[in-house]
Amino acid sequence: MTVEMTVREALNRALDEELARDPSVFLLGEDIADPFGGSWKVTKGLSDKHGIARVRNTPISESAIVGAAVGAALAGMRPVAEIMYIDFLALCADGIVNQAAKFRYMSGGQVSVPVVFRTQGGSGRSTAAQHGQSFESWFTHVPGLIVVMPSTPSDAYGLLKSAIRDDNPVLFIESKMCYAQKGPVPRAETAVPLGLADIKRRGRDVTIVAIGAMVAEALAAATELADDGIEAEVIDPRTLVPLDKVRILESVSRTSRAVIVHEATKRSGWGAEMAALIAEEAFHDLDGPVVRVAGANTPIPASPMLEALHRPNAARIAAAVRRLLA
Amino acid sequence: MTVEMTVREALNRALDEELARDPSVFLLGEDIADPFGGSWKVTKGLSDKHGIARVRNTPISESAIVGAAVGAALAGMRPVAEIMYIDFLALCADGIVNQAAKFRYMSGGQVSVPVVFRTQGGSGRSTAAQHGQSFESWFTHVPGLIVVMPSTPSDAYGLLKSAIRDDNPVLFIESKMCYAQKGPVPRAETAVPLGLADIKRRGRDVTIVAIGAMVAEALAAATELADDGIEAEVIDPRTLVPLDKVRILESVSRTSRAVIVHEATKRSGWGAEMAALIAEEAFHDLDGPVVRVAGANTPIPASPMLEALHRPNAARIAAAVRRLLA
Amino acid sequence: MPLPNDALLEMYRRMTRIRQFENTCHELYQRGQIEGVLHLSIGQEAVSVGACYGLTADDYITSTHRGHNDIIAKGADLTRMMDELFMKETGYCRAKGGSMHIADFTLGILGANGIVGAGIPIATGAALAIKLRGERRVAVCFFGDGAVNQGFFHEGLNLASVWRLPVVFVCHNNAWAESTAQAATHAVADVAERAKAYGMPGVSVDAIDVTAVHEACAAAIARAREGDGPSLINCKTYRWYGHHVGDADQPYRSKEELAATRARDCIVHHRERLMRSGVADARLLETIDRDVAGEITAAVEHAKAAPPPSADSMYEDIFVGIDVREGGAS
Amino acid sequence: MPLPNDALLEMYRRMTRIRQFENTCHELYQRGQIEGVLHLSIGQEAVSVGACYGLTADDYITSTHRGHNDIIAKGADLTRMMDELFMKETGYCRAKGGSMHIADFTLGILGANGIVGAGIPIATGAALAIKLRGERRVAVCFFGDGAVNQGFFHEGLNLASVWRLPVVFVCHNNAWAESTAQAATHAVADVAERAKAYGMPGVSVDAIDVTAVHEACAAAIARAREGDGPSLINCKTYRWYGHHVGDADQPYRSKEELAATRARDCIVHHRERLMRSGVADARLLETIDRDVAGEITAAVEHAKAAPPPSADSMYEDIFVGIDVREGGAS
Ligand SMILES: Cc1ncc(C[n+]2csc(CCOP(=O)(O)OP(=O)(O)O)c2C)c(N)n1
Ligand SMILES: Cc1ncc(C[n+]2csc(CCOP(=O)(O)OP(=O)(O)O)c2C)c(N)n1
Ligand SMILES: [Mg+2]
Ligand SMILES: [Mg+2]
Repeated sequence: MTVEMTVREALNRALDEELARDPSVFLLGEDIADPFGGSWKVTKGLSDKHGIARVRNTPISESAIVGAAVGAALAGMRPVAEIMYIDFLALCADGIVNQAAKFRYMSGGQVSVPVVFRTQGGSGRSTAAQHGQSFESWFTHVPGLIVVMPSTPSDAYGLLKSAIRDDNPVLFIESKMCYAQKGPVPRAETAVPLGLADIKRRGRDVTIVAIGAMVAEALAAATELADDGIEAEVIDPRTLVPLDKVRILESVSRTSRAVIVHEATKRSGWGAEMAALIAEEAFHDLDGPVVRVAGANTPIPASPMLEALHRPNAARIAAAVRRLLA
Repeated sequence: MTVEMTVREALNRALDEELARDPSVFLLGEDIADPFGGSWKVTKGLSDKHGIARVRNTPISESAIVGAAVGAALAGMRPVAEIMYIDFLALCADGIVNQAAKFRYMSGGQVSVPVVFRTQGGSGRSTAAQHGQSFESWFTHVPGLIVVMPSTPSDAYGLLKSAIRDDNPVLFIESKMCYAQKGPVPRAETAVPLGLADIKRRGRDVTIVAIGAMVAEALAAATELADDGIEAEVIDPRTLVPLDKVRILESVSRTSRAVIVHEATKRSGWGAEMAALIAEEAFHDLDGPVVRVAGANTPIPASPMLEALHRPNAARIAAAVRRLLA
Repeated sequence: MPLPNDALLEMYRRMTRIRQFENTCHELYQRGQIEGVLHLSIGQEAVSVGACYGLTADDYITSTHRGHNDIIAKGADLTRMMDELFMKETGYCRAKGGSMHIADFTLGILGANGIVGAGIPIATGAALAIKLRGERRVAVCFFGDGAVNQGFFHEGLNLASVWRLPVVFVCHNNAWAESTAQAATHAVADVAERAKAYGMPGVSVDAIDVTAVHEACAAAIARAREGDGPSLINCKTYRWYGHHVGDADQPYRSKEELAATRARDCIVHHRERLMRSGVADARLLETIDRDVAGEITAAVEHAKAAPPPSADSMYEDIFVGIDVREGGAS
Repeated sequence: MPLPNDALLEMYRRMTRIRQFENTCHELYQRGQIEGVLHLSIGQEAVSVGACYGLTADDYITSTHRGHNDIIAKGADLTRMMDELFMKETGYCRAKGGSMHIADFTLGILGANGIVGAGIPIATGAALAIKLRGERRVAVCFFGDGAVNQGFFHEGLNLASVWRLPVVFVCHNNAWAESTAQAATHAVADVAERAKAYGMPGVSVDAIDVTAVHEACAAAIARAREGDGPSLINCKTYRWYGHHVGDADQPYRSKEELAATRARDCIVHHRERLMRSGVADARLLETIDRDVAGEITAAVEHAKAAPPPSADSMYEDIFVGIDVREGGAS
């Protein structure tokens, strides 16, 4: 039994259920309380329901938001902190990178840090260079941090629940272009386990690994390619750390070809790690180069026309696959 | 004509000469002034010589240091800001990532931002998880930023001079384990151009691409391998952005095998981009997987014994090459 | 020292220019003719104009996401602004910046900025440049009341004070930060109080009165030019519309509050003073209004007809002397 | 309310414990028996002990790179500390943290911290946890005077005040930040002044006197427990040695300054008071000194004999429930 909802609604439901389930869960962030309900409306209705003590508006003080979330987690709570744009992590990454991700290690395993940092990234809304970036690769470079990046309503719902319940610090990256996307979500309460990739479409000719808003583009490309008789497998890792390497490499071993897609700038994006992993551990399975289709190596331009050139899309993905198979 | 000096002395000389040459150059950072001369002693003697107006101690306010450097550059100066440890960029990256790297683009080319951010990274001194990281890959993911990482005294000298003279924002990453390293530096004033890789050793069997403190380890590995008749070519890109892709891929096309070495955590480190680039653009030249020898996917442990396990070294590099050629 | 009549009239003209520009943007957005993020500054004109009046192109300003007002007050070209909002090649940023990143480096406008508070250390750095060169320029740093709680504010004001830099920190205190009322996030009620923590003068002004803003800012600017260091000016104003144009219903504040503050219109206030004191009659002011309307109409016409950016321009303006198209990933 | 004799003696014991621990570390370092970074807290004992006296294991503290003092004052086990400094498996952090990261979560010690100022929002968050659970615990946040200029300080104190959190901010004001004198970086001379910008009480104490520190902190702690919000206590003290053990010559400050402040020794001061007031005679104090010396010697002996970490332990303690050795890069 499923129910149709948007990614935004699915995230809202997960937060609502976890707030109801566990009194140690609380939310903090800028403008998340009602009646505004968050810049992205993900937290809509939650402070009205659970109270403003547990759904807290903060000052514009990202370092304090992140740091206080870490402190509350060290003191036994399960904070979910919202940072409005992933771009702003450039000014408050310390609490995530140097504190949350390392406390367990630095203390010799004395403590766990059950905090979730929710944020959103990606271009596509003409928000220009400081409000459309995708920094997931930065955080996959930080040992001790779980990095989640869902693409569908049911994954968004089930992974956010798992993230909140997990004892480790989790960076939960939403995609601004996914919020309005609709899809089925189980009616019953369920959690999607962290660390499992999902094969969104089966195919034998090429493995497309896509994340976030690019999963839908990859699926659209696969549909287009199917018309030409090319059967693309589309895999969404869903959690970038820990990565379901086994499932991904198994797919590549079947298809012998890999294309990786993300909207982040190509250079040193997450696709670099994915490609390097394939080139290192599945080299002998490969029949051709590991191809990356990614955001341009330029800042994100404001103009919607230029921005569309910056972002990968189904057509560019399909073209890359055709070139690879040619 | 060369003169023998340490990396530390070479950097000091470059700063001294550039301060003398151009009145718009000035330095700012924590504890850089005399008589202390910087936590790493790179700026020793410079405030005594050039005055404390141009070699300025700052409060412990990394965001203001970085932001003020950007502002001064926008207003026509050539600031060189020191951030004591690259780990601290987690709390002040905004000025680098969202401002310096993007101002030219966001303003449609109206302005250039001639600022240098000097910092140092790397493990090896038992400084533990918050003082031994290597974040170069983060910054290579930021379009608009030049990223320099020298390994020898003459490169440190010549590249720092170029960085200061360049009109673009430059992140100049020193390696703590290189400061005391000695080598010849041209007696005459010279600048090493940005964007050129240097082949530190010629070889035909394998291309080892190494950066920072790992260049010396790679060279030691090459010496060791030569005893077994394995001729390794060792390339130091020196600038990670812009990258001298041509020279590196040309080498791989000759050797058919690539090993990439850095001390940063392996996952999503700079080696991921280098490996992905090779797997994408030189796939057909390859006779085997692209191998990365890098820091462990763990925070950096304090214990020198454990830290030594975390860091790559000549033995591990040589072993990886042998496995690759086996 | 009372301001001369032409100054008072020029202030009226500039405030009107901002108001009309913003009203026009609002309409264009509602009609779908411009896109992207748009934070209207209507209601806050007196802050920008009072602070910038008397500055020259040699002086610097930094502004914010809500920056059209400051930028126009500093003399920016309306046509290039409008071209940018229409995302045209001829815009200030060649269609790559948009509303939040308009800048004019020939006029000392070091940019609007999308990162709340980021302009504070930047203005501080510009002031450092001034001081290092021994110039008499000044940097005026605009920011919102929400930015006061950012680390940037603290670090920037402390640094400016310690180094006695020629910078004036001007807070557009419009009582709200997005959906959040100031009282919920500020530990002290008066933003000017914060100045004490940095050993600099702090003054609060009712920004209904452009001349009061100007007086406070001009004194601080003169002080800065004399080498006596920075000041903080807290300009009490109000945001008339939603946080951005997409935030139309503003469920977080009451219609009464909105109506009450809109009744305190800085332009109406100035207009009435001009008439009351005989500096201008209704006809003169209407002429100004019409002139300004003409400027805006011309800007819109220009923008509509202007060419879009070329696809290639995405790759331009990244580095000086490095072509990023060459060399792929490098 | 004068402190009972046993409290005064216990304070003496704790200050002595810190002093002897640190002196021992210094020697061990000089003899090459311990490595890594080591920031000695000698001279600052009264701050830690005055603030922590009366706290229980339920209360939280955060500390800094110079944290042995605070951690010992909060009751940490000297053996596990020394084991850690010797980089042994039995150390507090299993040899993975070292001096800058010692923590004991069973005692509410949320860790020393290598990032200047980072403990401030962390303590604020711990206080938020207390408030959300409706407990009477308190969080005491230690930081240096250098940290006062960090954005963390500003954001943390503002947030704590706005939310009326049970946290006490205690500044180890030792006049120096690494090689930089306070006057060169602080816009106002008195750190306690900064409290006004956050609407919280700010008090300065001469930290030569452990009871004065205690009185000020205890009042602030009581206030916090009552739900009346945070306070800032500026404890004026002095760093007796270099920034860290590698900074032996300290060329940036004069021998006279050093000698003058060392003459104001908080332990000597307390010792003299105890004797003058008849609370203790020299014999009793010597017994305490000897007891403490015995504890330290035992700790060193234990540390020397303790086992080193296993190579495998590098991969442990990263995640709960995820083995990073499995799956290579994942
Ligand atoms: C670092 C950062 N945090 C948050 C935001 C999102 N944001 C944009 S404007 C704004 C409110 C700013 O309030 P204020 O400074 O008072 O300026 P105003 O909008 O009232 O002009 C917020 C939270 C941002 N752009 N940058
Ligand atoms: C964010 C950050 N910036 C800089 C440093 C380097 N550093 C370590 S301690 C220190 C001085 C701190 O001064 P203060 O806060 O007064 O503490 P004290 O050393 O006097 O105890 C500096 C600059 C750091 N560890 N973290
Ligand atoms: Mg505001
Ligand atoms: Mg200090």
